[in-house]
Order: sequence, then structure tokens, then C-alpha cells
Amino acid sequence: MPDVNAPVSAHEMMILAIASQLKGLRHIAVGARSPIPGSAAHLARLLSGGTLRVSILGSRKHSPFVNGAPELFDCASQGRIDAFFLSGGQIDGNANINLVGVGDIAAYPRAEARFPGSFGSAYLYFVVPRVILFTLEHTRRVLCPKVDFISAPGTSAPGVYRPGGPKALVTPKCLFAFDRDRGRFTLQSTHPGVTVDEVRDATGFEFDIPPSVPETPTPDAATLSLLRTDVAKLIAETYPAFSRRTWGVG
Amino acid sequence: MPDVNAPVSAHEMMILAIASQLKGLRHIAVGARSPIPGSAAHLARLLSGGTLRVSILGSRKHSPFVNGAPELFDCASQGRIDAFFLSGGQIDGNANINLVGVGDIAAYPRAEARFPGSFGSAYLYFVVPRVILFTLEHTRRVLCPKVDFISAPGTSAPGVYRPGGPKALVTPKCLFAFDRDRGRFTLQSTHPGVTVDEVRDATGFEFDIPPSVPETPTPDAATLSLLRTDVAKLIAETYPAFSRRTWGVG
Amino acid sequence: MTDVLSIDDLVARIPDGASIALPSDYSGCAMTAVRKLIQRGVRDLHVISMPQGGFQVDMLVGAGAVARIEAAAVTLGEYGIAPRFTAAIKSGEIEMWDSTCPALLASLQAGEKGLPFVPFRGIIGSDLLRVRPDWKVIDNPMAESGVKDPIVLLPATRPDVALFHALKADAHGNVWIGVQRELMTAAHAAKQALVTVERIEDADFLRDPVMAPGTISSLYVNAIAVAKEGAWPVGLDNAYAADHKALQDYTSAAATAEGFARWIANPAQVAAHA
Amino acid sequence: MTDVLSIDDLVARIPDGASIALPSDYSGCAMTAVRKLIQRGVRDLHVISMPQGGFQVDMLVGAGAVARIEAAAVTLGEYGIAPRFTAAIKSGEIEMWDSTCPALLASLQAGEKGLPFVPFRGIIGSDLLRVRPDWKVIDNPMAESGVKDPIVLLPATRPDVALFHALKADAHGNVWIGVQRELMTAAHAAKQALVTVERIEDADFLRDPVMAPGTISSLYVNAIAVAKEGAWPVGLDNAYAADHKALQDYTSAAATAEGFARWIANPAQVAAHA
Repeated sequence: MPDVNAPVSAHEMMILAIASQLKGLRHIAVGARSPIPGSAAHLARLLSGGTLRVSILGSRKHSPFVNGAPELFDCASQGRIDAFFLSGGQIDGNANINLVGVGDIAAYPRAEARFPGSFGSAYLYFVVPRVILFTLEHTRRVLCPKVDFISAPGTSAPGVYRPGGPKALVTPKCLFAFDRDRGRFTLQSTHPGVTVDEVRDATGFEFDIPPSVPETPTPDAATLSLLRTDVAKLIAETYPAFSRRTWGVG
Repeated sequence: MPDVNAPVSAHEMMILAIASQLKGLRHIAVGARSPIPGSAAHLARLLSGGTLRVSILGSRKHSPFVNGAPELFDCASQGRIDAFFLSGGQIDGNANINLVGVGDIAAYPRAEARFPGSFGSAYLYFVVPRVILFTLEHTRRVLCPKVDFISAPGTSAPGVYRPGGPKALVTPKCLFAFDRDRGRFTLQSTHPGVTVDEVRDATGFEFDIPPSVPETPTPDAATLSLLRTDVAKLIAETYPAFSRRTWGVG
Repeated sequence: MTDVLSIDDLVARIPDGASIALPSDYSGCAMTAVRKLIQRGVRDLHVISMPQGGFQVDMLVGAGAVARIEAAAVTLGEYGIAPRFTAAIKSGEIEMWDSTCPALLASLQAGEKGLPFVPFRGIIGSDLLRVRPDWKVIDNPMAESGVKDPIVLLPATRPDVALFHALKADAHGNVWIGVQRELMTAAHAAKQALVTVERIEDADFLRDPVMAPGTISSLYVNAIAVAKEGAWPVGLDNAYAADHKALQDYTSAAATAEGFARWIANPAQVAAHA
Repeated sequence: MTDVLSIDDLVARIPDGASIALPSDYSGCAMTAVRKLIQRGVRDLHVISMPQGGFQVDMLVGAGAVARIEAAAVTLGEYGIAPRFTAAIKSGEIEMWDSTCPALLASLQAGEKGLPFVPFRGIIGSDLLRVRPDWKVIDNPMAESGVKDPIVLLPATRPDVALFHALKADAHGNVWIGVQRELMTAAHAAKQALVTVERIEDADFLRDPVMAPGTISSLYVNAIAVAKEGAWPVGLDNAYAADHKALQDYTSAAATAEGFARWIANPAQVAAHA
């Protein structure tokens, strides 16, 4: 059994912060390479009392998709996916994300650093109402002033079809909210033990800081136990290495 | 056992005339309500020595389609269907076909006579290289000067995407060939016992008559036996009433 | 999540005036549900046939339940013309949107994909373009410079309701439809999918690798009702054949409005398949 | 009709310079066939990933067999970056057509349907538009008059070859692919579908109502070769898992060109899976 008295880790704080963004939703999809959002989705589902459906790409037990690779995207087009998760090798203060590479775009396809590629971001960022951005590395390198390549833009000009977009950005240090009209992040809470100055120092883009920044709520014992037992087991189906590393499960 | 000495019926002559148009092809599809083309396709397949594939809509044993109603049309788009069959409540001398109704189009949707509708004709007529038209009623009413409603046009203006189109028209009386460049039918052969005058009298549109019009070839005993035994059994899967009526099989 | 309802409660979810996608006769018609709809006195339906209308469309038209039909054809197949449909066309009491099979299906697929429109080959030169003002011809914007390549654009279709019958659902609300994939497209494209089934099995089709490819996930299925012989009299693939006598009886009766009214009201066989 | 060939004869049908659709790591990779292609010294392939490239793309790039990649991503997933791909991008030796998953799939579906192009939502404002001159933004021609609604058009894709691995084929050349429906789309869209399978069963999947929905008809399958463990080391759904040690070994070895050359040339395990 996991130790519920062990301190809450930065990854766990990210999971809890993401889960806090998923209340009252009907259907969440989780893409590739997303163990932390996947854990948050499972937690939110367990806490929802059965009203939330979670679809995890690459899962056998938690995927409704039988119509090939396009179905996730078609499903999102139909308005059937309330939340999705995206990351980026670079994320800037306008919530533009870069999954392609670092370097001058004029040299494309050559790059100083090449990331895997945009995956479904250039579509899902437009059509999923609540996209939660996340990064495991809260540094000025990742959270930069301006991305070198826009895989998917944070905001769109008026008239561009865009029912969806970014709502929040979760890092190991804090939770940012994104205001689509202003195209700007606001620091919403810092995780326990992280100061506002520390966030400011580690962040390469400008963001709003309210007069008083609360601490990201820590979980009660019941939620922590749920996370470290049930969620750990559930996410181990798709991410065994992650679950083993984080909770010794799987 | 069917009697191979019984005279060749008008329907059988149509089947043989259609089958004569299907030599050397790889794949033929047969649509709804097409027992005579279906019989011709089966006959051509049996005579091909295994090189011809026949797909019959509505058949369980002779259909490759597992991807829902669009697959037949997608398959044709891909250039994988060499021949298809269309009929019409009206067919005119430019090979325009009308599957919608008789009457002034200005009154649409009201009609003096309403036919079922265009089915897939407005697409397949464009993309299947060898469309064989057929009608069970060779009269001036059906083979008319100008159709009241063009479900699908016989020819298209230059520049219109049209890899396919009409090649022939088979009736209980004769076989017409269609020249796409001239947009006109030529009488190619008359069935045994039918005169050119009889065809001219029964046809409401103008067509070319060569100086000498041969008789549609009648089948040898082996072909007739194949038709009245094997083909009769095969088509009975999809058209039991037709096979019973025509050959007493099924 | 998928609700399991009585047939009456299932059809209660179809409001008057709804656009409703209905399958062709051979691919899973919810005939019992359609008769319940008629009994309820539903009005002003916009029927979208996928892609042909058959007995259920003729019955709905005969009952005065239909304002508009979009279809590539309406026919009773080997039983001949659809008599109530044909009468309604002659009297001008319904609006008709004639289509061609793949265009109708392409519009549904565009709805499934959230596209506003989809390009489509063929059709040019057909009078369908004259009677479908919602279709448009443009010059292919992707053609080589200087090349005129006219092409039809079709609007996407997102029906209010998709209603059909299938062999079976599982305990989670997943519905097995086999190769009738246009039913999956319709369920995806529709705002609401309502399905009658022969039975509900204690299984999970999505977790069964052999069943999953022919299954619509419960994610897309709003409600299910069990309807034994729910496709009578047109029949259901892999289950039971069409009832030829009943279909012949219908066709004869429906030749007149009075005959249709008698048939639909309460013949013994309809009651036996309620 | 479908030919049954040796793996060597199967890959002999893939000419240098062909455009070739290859699945993502999880949906049926013909790994043995890809190694045979590399052994043959294939050159100038235009790889179309459906929609992500993985180990087979990295191997082909490492072998110098690739002129161009169209993909929404190239990655070894939990094993990290694709080392030979990344090196080739840095050295500028391959052409890259970055895409986004649903756009790449939509182009294949447009190819399947014989469309010249397909409209597509999203993307506007992405730099993908700058690096994809074959994509175009137009004002939606079906928008209400006076409304500007910019939308992307994508050209259709018809690959010369679709190459993948599946669990089984039947005696008629039909191939069961289960829920990996993008493989069916690719087989339909491609000019030539070449498939390796674990085994050929004495059956007819198309006549089996439960198997048929997950089956590609032989109509679309040009040739089949039996390749036992043909998806080693990435694994095959419903058959065998990925060989984690072999994938880890590959990833480590491929960090350098020399390491890659050693791995691909003749490690004991590659020989055991030839």
C-alpha cells in the first residue's frame, strides 16, 4: 500500500491542479504521452460519481474509439470532448505552443533542436472547449517570450472558427489561468512551497499577478489515497513506467 | 433441369448482349434492382476463367463491401470498378437518364409520374469507365427525344471531371453503342426476329443506323446451359423471384 | 451515458419538426419505433434517408408525419413504387430534396467530421443542381493555375436524430451494427442517436477485439430500447428475413389512403409486433 | 486478385522513389518487410505516416532510404526522440512535410473518396501553413453572404503503396485489421496495398458477419506475405507485446550512425526475426 502520509510531490500537485479544472464535465480525452493529465482525468472521473467519461488514447480499457485514427478528432469536431491536454517544447505568453523545433523558421526543416511534431494540436486546440496546457519543465527555455514555431496558436483573429482553446497552464510550480480575450496568462495559484518570485524568475513570458496569489489546494487524505491507490492502478495500464516511478504501482 | 432447347427469350438476349460488353474487365459492380445486369455479370465472370470479379449490391456471397453504404462509390472513385449498369424511366438520344419523374421540372417536386429517384447515377455515370444502360421497355415513352429531368447527363462539357460515362444501351429489341464525342447512339445489332424498322418505330430519339445491322449473336449450347443452370442459381441468391420467373430456378 | 428506455419513452425523445436520419430498408430499420411514432401523431419530420427511403418512409408519409424528405430514392424495391410517397408527391403535400446516394452520404460524413461543406465529383449537368439550391458549383480552388475545374460543394448534414434498429447492444450501451457502417456515421453526425435492439447482452463489445470493429460506442448512443422483431416486417441482417406476405399486404393496402389507414391502425400482425 | 508472395517478392513491388503510407507504431507495422526493404537498399522513399512515424521511419531514415517524410510527428514514444530522424533533420538531408494528425488522415480519406481536396478546420495561425505550400486558405464559399469564414483546403493523398502488418488474412486474400481502420483507408486510397500477416487462415472473413466489419476486402489488397512476428520489435495488437529490451537497444544504438548501422546489419535478434 502506498504511504498516504508521504509529502505531496510536484507531479501529484500537477495532477491535482489539472483535476481541479475538470469538474462538471461529461467527457475528457487524453492524448499520447500524457501520464499526468491521464492520472488527473482518472481522478476526476472517480470523484465525479460516474458522470464523467474518460477516453485515453492507447488504452484498451478506457477508449471508446473503434473507427481508426480519425475518430478522436471527429469526436472532438462533434462537440463531444469537453477537455483535452497539450504540451509544448516551447509555450509562450499568448499560449502559442511549439511542438516542432527550436531555431529560425527560415531554416525549416533544419532546426537547432527538433521536437517530435505537432500531433493533433493544430486541430484540437481549435475545437476542444477546455484545453489544459501542461509542462513538466517550468523554465524560461520552455515558457519563453515567443515560440520559434507555432504548432497551434493560443488565440485566433475574429471570424476564425474556434469554439475551443486554452483555459489553463499547469506546471510543477503553479497553475496559470488563460484569458482568451486578452490573450494573456494570470497566475492563479502556486503549489505549496513555491513563491511568486520563484515563478516569475522561472517564466520567460510576462503574465498577470493578482495582489494576492493563493496556494494550490492540497488534497485531503481521502483524495490522496484515491490517487495513490486507484488512480495509480488505472494509469498503470497505459503508463506502467510512470506509475511505478511515481507510486510504486504497476 | 432447364431446357437448353427452349428458344432464347428477350431477357436472355439482353443478358447475352450485356455480357458481350464485359469482356476483359477486372471488376464489375451491379446496383440495386438489376437482375438482368446481375445475370450478365455472373455469366461474364464464369466465362472469364476467374479473372473477373463481380460485386452485387445486396448480395452476401458476392459483395466485397464492409465499409457501409459509401464504399461502392468510393471504390468507383478509386478507379476500381470497370463497369456498372444504369436504367431510367426515360432515356434520351444523348444518353441523358431520368430516374426522378415525368412532367415539367418547373412544377418540381410535383410530377405527372414520379420515379423512385436518382440513386447513385449522378455520380457513378461520371466515374465508371463503362456504364451499360438498360431498359426492359423499348418504347417511345422510355426512349424519348428529351428527358424531362436529367438525373445524370450522358455527356459533359470539356473541363468537367468525367473519366466515365455510357458505352451502350441494351433493350429487349437491340443493342445500341454510344459515341461520347458525338453524344449519339448507333444501332449495333438487333436481337433475333427484330427488324431495324421495328427498332426505329419503337424508339423516340434519333440514332445512327449503319448500312448493315447484324443480328445480336445467339449463344452456343454451352453458354446457354451455363446461363440456365449456374447463372440462374447464382442470381437467385439476390433475385429469387426473377430467377424463378425466368428459369424456374430458386 | 446511454439510457435504456421503453420504446414509447424512446420515441418521446423525437420532437415534432425534427430532422431524422433513417436507414435504407436493408440496413436496420426501427419499424416498431416508427409505428409508435405514428401512433403518437408525430408531425413535420424532415426525413434524411441513408441514402434510400423504403417502407418506413412510405408509412411516415402516409401518416402525414413528414414535411420534407431528403433521399436518393424512395422505393419499395421489388414490391414496386412507394404508394403513399408517390401520392404525396403528386398532391404536392411534401417537400422533396432529391439527392444522389454518395452525395447524401458525403454530407453526413462531413457532419461527422465537423466540416461546413465537402466537395463532390459528378452531378454537374444533372437537374439535381436545379432542385438543390443548397448545393453550389465552384471552380476547384486547388486546380492548377489557369485550369477551370468546376466542382460541386455540398453542405454538411447534422440530423437532430438518427433512429435505427440493430441486432444487439451490450450492458454498457454499445451497439453492434456489423458492416452497416453508415449507421455509425449517422450516430456520429446526429445530435441524438436512438436505437432499438433485439436484445441487450451482458458483455462489453468494445473490449472484445472481434466485436469492436462493428460496434458503435455508447458515447454516441443516447438511448436504447429493446424491440423484439423490431425490424418487422422489413427484416434484419443476421437475424430474420423480410416478411414477404406482410410487405405485399402493406403495398396493396397502401395503394389508397383508406387502405393505408386500415393497415397502420390495427391489423392483427401489427399488434403482434408492437 | 491478391497474390501470396515471399516477403522478398512483396517488397520487390516497392520501387525506389515510391510514396509509401506507413502506420503508427501501435497499429500494425510491417517491421520485417521494412528491414528487407533496407537490406535491398531502397532509396528516395516519400514516407506518409498515418499519422505518426516511429521506429520504422527512424530505421528507414537511418538507412538513407528516405527523401521526404509527411507526418504529424516522428517519435519513439516512451523511448524518446527518434535519433536517426533527428540527426537527418539537423543535417538537412531529408525533406520534411510537417502536418497535424487529423489533416494527414483527412487527406488520405479524400484520396479514398477520389476528391481533389478537402476542407479542414483549425490550423489557421499555425506555422504549419508556412511550411506546407500545398495547403491553401480560402474563404468558405458556402458561408452566408457577407460573412468571411477562412478555412484551410488540403489536397488529397493517394500513396503509391500502403505497407502494413496484420494478424491474419484468409484464403481469399481478405485481411482482418480489427479497429485499426486507418489501415483500411490507406489500402483504399493507395494504388497498391502490400500486407504482411502472421498467418493465412482457411476461412472467408467477408462471409463471417462478425469478422467482416474489421476486414479489408482482397479487392484492395494487391499482395500478402506471411511474416511470423512480422511486427517485431514494436508488437502487434491482439497478438504480442512490444519487445521492450529490443526497442531500448535500438534506441541506444541508433544514437550514432555507426550504432544504427551495427544494429540494422545483423544483430542476432534481427536475424531471428527475418
